[in-house]
Amino acid sequence: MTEVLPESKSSKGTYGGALLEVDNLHVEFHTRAGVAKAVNGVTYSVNAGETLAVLGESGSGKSVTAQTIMGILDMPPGKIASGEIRFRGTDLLKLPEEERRKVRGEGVAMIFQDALSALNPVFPVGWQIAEMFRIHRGMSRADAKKKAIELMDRVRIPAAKERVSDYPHQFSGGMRQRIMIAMSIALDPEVLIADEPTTALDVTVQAQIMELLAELQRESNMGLILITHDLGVVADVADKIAVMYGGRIVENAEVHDLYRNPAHPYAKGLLESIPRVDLKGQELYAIKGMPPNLLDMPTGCAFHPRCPYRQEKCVTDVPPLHTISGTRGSACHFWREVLDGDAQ
Amino acid sequence: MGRYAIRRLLQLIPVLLGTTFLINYMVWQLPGDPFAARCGQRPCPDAYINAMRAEFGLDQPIIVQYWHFLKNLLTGDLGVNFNNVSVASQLAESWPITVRLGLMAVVIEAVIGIVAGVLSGLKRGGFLDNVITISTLILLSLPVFVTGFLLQWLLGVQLDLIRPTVSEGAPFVELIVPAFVLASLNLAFTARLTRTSIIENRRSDYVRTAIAKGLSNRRVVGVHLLRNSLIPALTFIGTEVGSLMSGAIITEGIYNINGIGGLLWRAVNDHDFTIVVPIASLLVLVYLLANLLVDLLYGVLDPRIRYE
Amino acid sequence: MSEPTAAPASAGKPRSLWQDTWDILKHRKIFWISFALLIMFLVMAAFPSLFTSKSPEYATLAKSMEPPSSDAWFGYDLQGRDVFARTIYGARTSIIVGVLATVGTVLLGGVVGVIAAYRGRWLDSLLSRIGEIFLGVPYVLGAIIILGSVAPVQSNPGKTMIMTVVIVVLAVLGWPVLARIARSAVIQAKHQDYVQAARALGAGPFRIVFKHLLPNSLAPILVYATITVGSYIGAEATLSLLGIGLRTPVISWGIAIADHTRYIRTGAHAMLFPAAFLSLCVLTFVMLGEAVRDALDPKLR
Amino acid sequence: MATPSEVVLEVRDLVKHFPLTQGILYKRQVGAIKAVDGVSFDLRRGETLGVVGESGCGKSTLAKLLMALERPTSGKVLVNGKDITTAKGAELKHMRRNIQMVMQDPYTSLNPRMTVGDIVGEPFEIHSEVVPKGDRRKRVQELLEVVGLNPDHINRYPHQFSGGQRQRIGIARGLALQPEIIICDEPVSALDVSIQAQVMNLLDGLQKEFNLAYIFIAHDLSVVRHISDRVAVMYLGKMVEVGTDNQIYDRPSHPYTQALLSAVPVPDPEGREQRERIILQGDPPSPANPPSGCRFRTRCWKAQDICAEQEPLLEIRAQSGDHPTACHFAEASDVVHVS
Amino acid sequence: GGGGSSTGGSGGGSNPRAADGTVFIRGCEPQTGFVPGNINEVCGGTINQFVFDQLIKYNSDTAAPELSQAESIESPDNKVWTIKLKPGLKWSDGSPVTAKNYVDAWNYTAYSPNAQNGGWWFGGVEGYSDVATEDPDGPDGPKEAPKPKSDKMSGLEVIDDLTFKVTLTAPEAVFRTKLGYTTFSALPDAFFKDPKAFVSNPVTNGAFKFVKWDHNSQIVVEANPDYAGTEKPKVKKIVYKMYKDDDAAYADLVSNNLDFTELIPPSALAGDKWKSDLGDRAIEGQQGVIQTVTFPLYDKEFGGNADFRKAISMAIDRKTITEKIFNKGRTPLDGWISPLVDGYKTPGACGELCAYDPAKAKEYLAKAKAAGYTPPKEYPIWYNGDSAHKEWVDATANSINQAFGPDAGVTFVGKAVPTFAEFRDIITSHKMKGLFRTGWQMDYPHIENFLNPLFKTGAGSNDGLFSDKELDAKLHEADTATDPADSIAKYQEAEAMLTKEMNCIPLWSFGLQAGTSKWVTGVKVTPFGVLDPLSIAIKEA
Ligand SMILES: Nc1ncnc2c1ncn2[C@@H]1O[C@H](COP(=O)(O)OP(=O)(O)OP(=O)(O)O)[C@@H](O)[C@H]1O
Ligand SMILES: Nc1ncnc2c1ncn2[C@@H]1O[C@H](COP(=O)(O)OP(=O)(O)OP(=O)(O)O)[C@@H](O)[C@H]1O
Ligand SMILES: [Mg+2]
Ligand SMILES: [Mg+2]
Repeated sequence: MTEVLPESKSSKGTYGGALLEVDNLHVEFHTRAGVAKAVNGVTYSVNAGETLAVLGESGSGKSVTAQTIMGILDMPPGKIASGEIRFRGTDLLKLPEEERRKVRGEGVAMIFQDALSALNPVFPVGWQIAEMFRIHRGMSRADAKKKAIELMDRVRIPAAKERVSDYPHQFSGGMRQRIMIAMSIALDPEVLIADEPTTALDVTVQAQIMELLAELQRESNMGLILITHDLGVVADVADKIAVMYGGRIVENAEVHDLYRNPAHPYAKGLLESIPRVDLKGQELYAIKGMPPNLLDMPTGCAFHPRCPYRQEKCVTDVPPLHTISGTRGSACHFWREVLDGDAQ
Repeated sequence: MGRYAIRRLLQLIPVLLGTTFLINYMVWQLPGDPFAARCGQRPCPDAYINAMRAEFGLDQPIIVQYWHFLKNLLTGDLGVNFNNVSVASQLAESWPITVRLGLMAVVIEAVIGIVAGVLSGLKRGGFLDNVITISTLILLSLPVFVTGFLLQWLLGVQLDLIRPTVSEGAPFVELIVPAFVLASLNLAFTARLTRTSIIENRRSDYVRTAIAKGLSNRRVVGVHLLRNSLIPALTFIGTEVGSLMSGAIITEGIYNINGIGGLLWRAVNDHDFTIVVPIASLLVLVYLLANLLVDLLYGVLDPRIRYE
Repeated sequence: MSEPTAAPASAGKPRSLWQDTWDILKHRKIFWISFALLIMFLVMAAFPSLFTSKSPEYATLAKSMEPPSSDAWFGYDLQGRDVFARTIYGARTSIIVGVLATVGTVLLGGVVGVIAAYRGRWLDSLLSRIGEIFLGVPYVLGAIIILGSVAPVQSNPGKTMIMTVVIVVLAVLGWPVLARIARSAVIQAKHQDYVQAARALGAGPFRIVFKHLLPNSLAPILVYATITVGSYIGAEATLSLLGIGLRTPVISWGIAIADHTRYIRTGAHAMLFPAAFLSLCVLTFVMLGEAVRDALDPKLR
Repeated sequence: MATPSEVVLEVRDLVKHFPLTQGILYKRQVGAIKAVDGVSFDLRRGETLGVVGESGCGKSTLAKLLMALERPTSGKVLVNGKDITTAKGAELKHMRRNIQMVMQDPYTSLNPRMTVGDIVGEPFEIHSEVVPKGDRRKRVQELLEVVGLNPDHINRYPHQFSGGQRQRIGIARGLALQPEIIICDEPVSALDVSIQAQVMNLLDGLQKEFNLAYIFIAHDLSVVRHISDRVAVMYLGKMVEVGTDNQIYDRPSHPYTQALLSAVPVPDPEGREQRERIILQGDPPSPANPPSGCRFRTRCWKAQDICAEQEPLLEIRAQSGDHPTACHFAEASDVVHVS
Repeated sequence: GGGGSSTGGSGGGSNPRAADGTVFIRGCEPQTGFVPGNINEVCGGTINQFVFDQLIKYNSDTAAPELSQAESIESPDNKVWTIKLKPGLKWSDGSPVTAKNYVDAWNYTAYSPNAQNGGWWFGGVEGYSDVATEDPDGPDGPKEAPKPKSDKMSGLEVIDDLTFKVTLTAPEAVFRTKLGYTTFSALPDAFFKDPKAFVSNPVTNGAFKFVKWDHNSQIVVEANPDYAGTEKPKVKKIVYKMYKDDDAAYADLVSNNLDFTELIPPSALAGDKWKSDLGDRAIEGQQGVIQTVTFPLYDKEFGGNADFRKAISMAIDRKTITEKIFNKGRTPLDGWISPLVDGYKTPGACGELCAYDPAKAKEYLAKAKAAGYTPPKEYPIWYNGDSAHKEWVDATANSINQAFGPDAGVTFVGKAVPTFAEFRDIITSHKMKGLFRTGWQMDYPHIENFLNPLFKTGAGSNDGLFSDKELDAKLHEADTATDPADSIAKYQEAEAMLTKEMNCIPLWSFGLQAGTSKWVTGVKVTPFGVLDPLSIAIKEA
């Protein structure tokens, strides 16, 4: 990293603009059945110390975007059709592999949903954490191990010293996720991407993990991209929200704005699907229909087949991301109507 | 793990008894009198045949013979073969050579097979993959004696790079080519098994994690991917250790190596069962131990596999 | 709630795993290439006279080891027989031995492996140990013993008898490896939830094994089996060389190779052509196996 | 709806210990994982019992015991009065027509090499007397329609469906034999909210239509609340609190229930800073070696000496009010309102 | 010579053998060790010849018997033989070679409880029946052989230290010639002290003495400094290196790791490759070995009748087979005798019956059928699969099939019995169903050795159970004839009588193909096909 971004080290944490920006990213998968357009122009950014929550239906391209940022997309079948991913202003996609590698772990790190399969089952967890220090910092085995123990302490693994040499399967789900976190924050990355870090965990553990992440973020002022579909968690921790549908960002908003009054029918539908105590015994609201087929995207707005606000225009024209105010935006032709809450 | 090893070792006993008895039994079923043929075109004198039969207890029922065999085995006495040469000393001479050859073959098979498998798995469908597939399959389909003979002439006689045969004591360097020949059959299996598991594991989450950690490609493949992909190849190699030891008959012949394979082959041809049975038992034992070792290695390679 | 999400599939007649596999295979080049080769070999095995009008037995010793010419495309062998004709006629035995021995191995090993994995506990241990006994007996010794006691030469066994015994020997000595592979594949499949689900429905062991376990453990078995065909054809040659395998009057690639390896310096053609056919045949089976395995993988659908 | 008092499932003192063995020749038992340790409850026709609890507390094991997929160490499971745990062969097969299960994981519980038609039709093949051969296909298509899947997709493979759709396939399979009881083992935890809502609506609708009884296992408390008539809270193989949804959610009296409820994130960013939350320390103890007395005491802020000495029974206590709870210091308190 | 230290390799002019005077020759593992009377196979026989001298030896060029340890061997009537030893002969332990050593050795070998497999060689000596008893019901029967009356043959008598007398039961013209055979060696007193130890560590009296035996690997002998023979060893040490595979030995020979082999494998013989590989290092010659095939006369179905057997003989194209399969390494036979021995004559006794003539063959076949013999559909020619017979057997079968034509109603097929042991077992138990490979390696160079053991009624190697009273009578006449020339003539007459039944078909006699490394010179091969150890010398560098 030092060669490419000589100023970055010294100015760590004080970078002026957005730390990480995804700009009009297009990713497609070339499969036997055809070209699946998984990401169709995603744009979002995160600043130091900020939490961006990425919401969206299963299959809407959240993980693919994150993988593209990390450079761990399977290529082939994946292909980055266009777009930029700027980290501290430098386009990562144009960097040579060797430089890119240095950004991983130090600049941007990632936590995966399923910690059991994301941790290598055949190496001790301590070894896996220490590897970060040994490879990136050239530390000796012993020093790296010491650092690993420190980190495990920091993510509050009880008896870290005794457990460094244990293997992933010997830990509970929550502890594994904490180890995953320890590994990803080892080099104090400036941006941390957490892809559904708590989906596999139960609420009590989830609370522990989210608490931990918030604390780490406070300590090191890192930017956090949190991918999840737990609206409760989002409400708890996010600063900004990006809602994705069919490979696009359909709504950008501050957390309070979104929950108070969503500006896109999909986001609205999502919020309404949450079971609520006052509605017990009644049917839950559910967005009709099914997620779009990536091989054969609906024309116009991808959401139009399921949308209560649909009109002719939606079938033909792709709605741009209308700026509503400041950072707020909605990719709906009828965002005003949505905000006002009257479907037609 | 220790407990597991002990239990498996104890299980070895019935298997070993079963196998040796089976071998004992079957070997005596073979047609042909071992002493009738010892006088060339001429029939041997009855006196000679009688004396030999009595000496080796061939006139007793199989169970009794097996009992004697066991008793002698337990007292560490393997007796002499039909040529009156101590079986133990023959084993002592050939065994180390066979072990050396077999282990080298295992190493060659493992190293080349795994490297080839990794390369072709990583470049699935590519040119390298096809080259590796086709060349390992050709090696597989060519019988050992063809490969052995060709290499001997090419490298040994024509190019004069190696000694055509292995000299007394079978030094390490001279065994390289024979070990390769011995390993060549199994290379295809090892390579293909490795290839399949590499292809499977390459997309796994922990490999992604390793890339996301900012590790170099070489480290991702060489450390994280490889270790997880070794088990199928290892299992196969484990089951083949036995046949590498005993199946060296032809290779040993071609390169004139004084090993167990040749000893066994000659003994079988001479119907010299005094030596067939101990060798076969030894091979079974080695095979079983190798299997046990592989099973235990699983536990080392993959800590999720635990034996209590 | 009924928009199709993926490529439309007709709701016509019921489909099965095998039909779908076939549909996928239909679109794969590699499958058709290997399939065409396989058909060629099979036709060669069934109707060798379509390929050559010469007799594989007729020997003109005077032409011994003559190199390929327009008269004899592959030249003559040591006995002065037409190598081309012998290679063509050899396909039958070699393929029958390779394929049947593999089938035997797969059946025997598959059944034992599945039972061991499915029943587990002591039966698993017992079957695994029995397998070890068979693997532990040195191959050649086992071959000699079985060949010697099942088809002793004094009984002057005929062609079919010899072939049968060789097939049996290969299968009997080879099944434990397959049993191991099948066992571990089945054990893996056994712990999947869908097996539990089937049990919850009241499915019996038969159904669980055939509908759920086997289709999902087929891939490694297939990979191993297709390579095994090749190694068995080669092993047959080795047994022939040692004088305990197939022998005249049987014609096979293995015999041709075994008979002429030693003459490679004066007349490589007598060995190389059968060897080339053998390699091509092995390649065919492996490619076919690979294609079928890919097609069986539901993820690729 | 039939008479709500008709009990279709009775569970009595159900215990499942997975033995931990050791030994070289003869394995002797050196301990046990106490996955389920004395659970009793009744389930009435048309009723939904929600079961919540931390991961690993024995929920799935309980479900498997009810399905006779595991043999209990002791205890009884009476389905319509007959004990399923001792049933065998044809009898068991017959009993299974009345009790079915929807598996936890929609990705692994469907055979990847069977078409949807085969998967949903499998119950008919096993219980061939239910539907004559010729009608089966039609029946399968009807089932797919019932669960909201396109009947034309009958020839597709599981991986061609989204998680929600897969879960519906599992439900369709469970419904095929028209059982009286369906055990849902976390049927929605792998799904996102919009799909989760679809599945829950479906389950609700089916219950109304066929008067089914559900056991609904989940760890998402808001989901459980939405669907359940009664809720049981489990901790380390034991039930620690049972009550109607309102009793549990509005007046939880067991500290564990309280912690669980407080940990549920509320999908409302307003006032998140002020929210009070009980974050439990540490991990649950190993079920192989549970703490003496009250199993929750190691993580409980109310724990006193008596908790280690005496095991609290699941009973109605003075302070807890109207529903049974297993805590010496039970005290109803409104922790947080789960929406 | 220069003291090159590298073994093998073909580079450099310095001769690595010169340094320590050691040569390496091809060998194989002996079955029974070094006791001469117990040796009956090539591997042991060859090395034994290096370390033991007999009374006579055979000239390595002409095969003529010459005196070796004997100073004279005389008999007035071919019945009582007086044998005088040369003085000053020594055992390797320093003791002198005496007449007693011979008599003791012969008695020991003949005494049946000692179970020496060469014992029968003394069957003609007076008193043999007293020392050797037979098992009344054969080795498989439950009864055991009775203990012999005596352990000394009355026909052997020590006259003085260097003289002993042998009395035979009947005159035997070839007795003198036989004495070069290994079994007639002497044994030192040391042997009788510990016969077991002697097996692998013998006290010897030949040009070389025993050094060590690494089983399955090598036997080392070194020149005997006290050797009394006229010709002395020219090398210091001979390593008898055991090979499992002829090709391996040959590869070593070509690359000069091995100094001598008498077995050039078919792969090298083909296309005369060996000659181009070896150049002037190739050695060609003849050896006293013939190849035949024999009919099981005890089997009605496969024994056939004389015409059938003759038809087969005439259907074998010996010339083409020896050219194509053996690359002229064998010479077609027209009689039953090796060309190397006393009594061989051309043209041979077999005459036109051994000449390839498909037309005549068919004629004879028709005659055979007319006489009521229907050959089986498939007629095997058996051989042992563990050595290189397949090629010629197949070629022979093909030749017969083609000569007989497609509608002969019988097809000949080569069939292998896996091992020699099994093969012999089937032969000796008389269960052969078809022609079978037989061959004869002479024990001593005399026509008698090719007839008596093979064709006399009940003779040891009469594997087809052939029996012809007239022939027996003629052979007896020849055996007892006192005049050697007369005896030979009678044997020849007997040989001619074999054409009548054609129970055994002569095929070809063995040539000799051997080769040396570039380090040695002067190498001669005996008529028995083995190295003459005294001839081999290391080249001056
Ligand atoms: N290797 C691949 N080949 C083909 N299509 C792929 C591949 N990987 C992902 N996709 C497709 O890309 C789309 C986006 O997937 P992605 O994993 O980003 O979804 P997601 O928003 O993270 O969903 P979830 O919430 O379920 O994790 C999906 O429809 C998926 O099918
Ligand atoms: N077959 C088994 N052998 C041994 N222990 C088992 C077995 N099955 C389950 N267990 C143990 O029993 C305990 C309860 O497991 P169970 O699967 O019932 O938990 P759960 O409540 O369903 O958890 P989750 O929410 O993660 O699904 C766990 O500690 C588990 O490790
Ligand atoms: Mg995702
Ligand atoms: Mg569970």
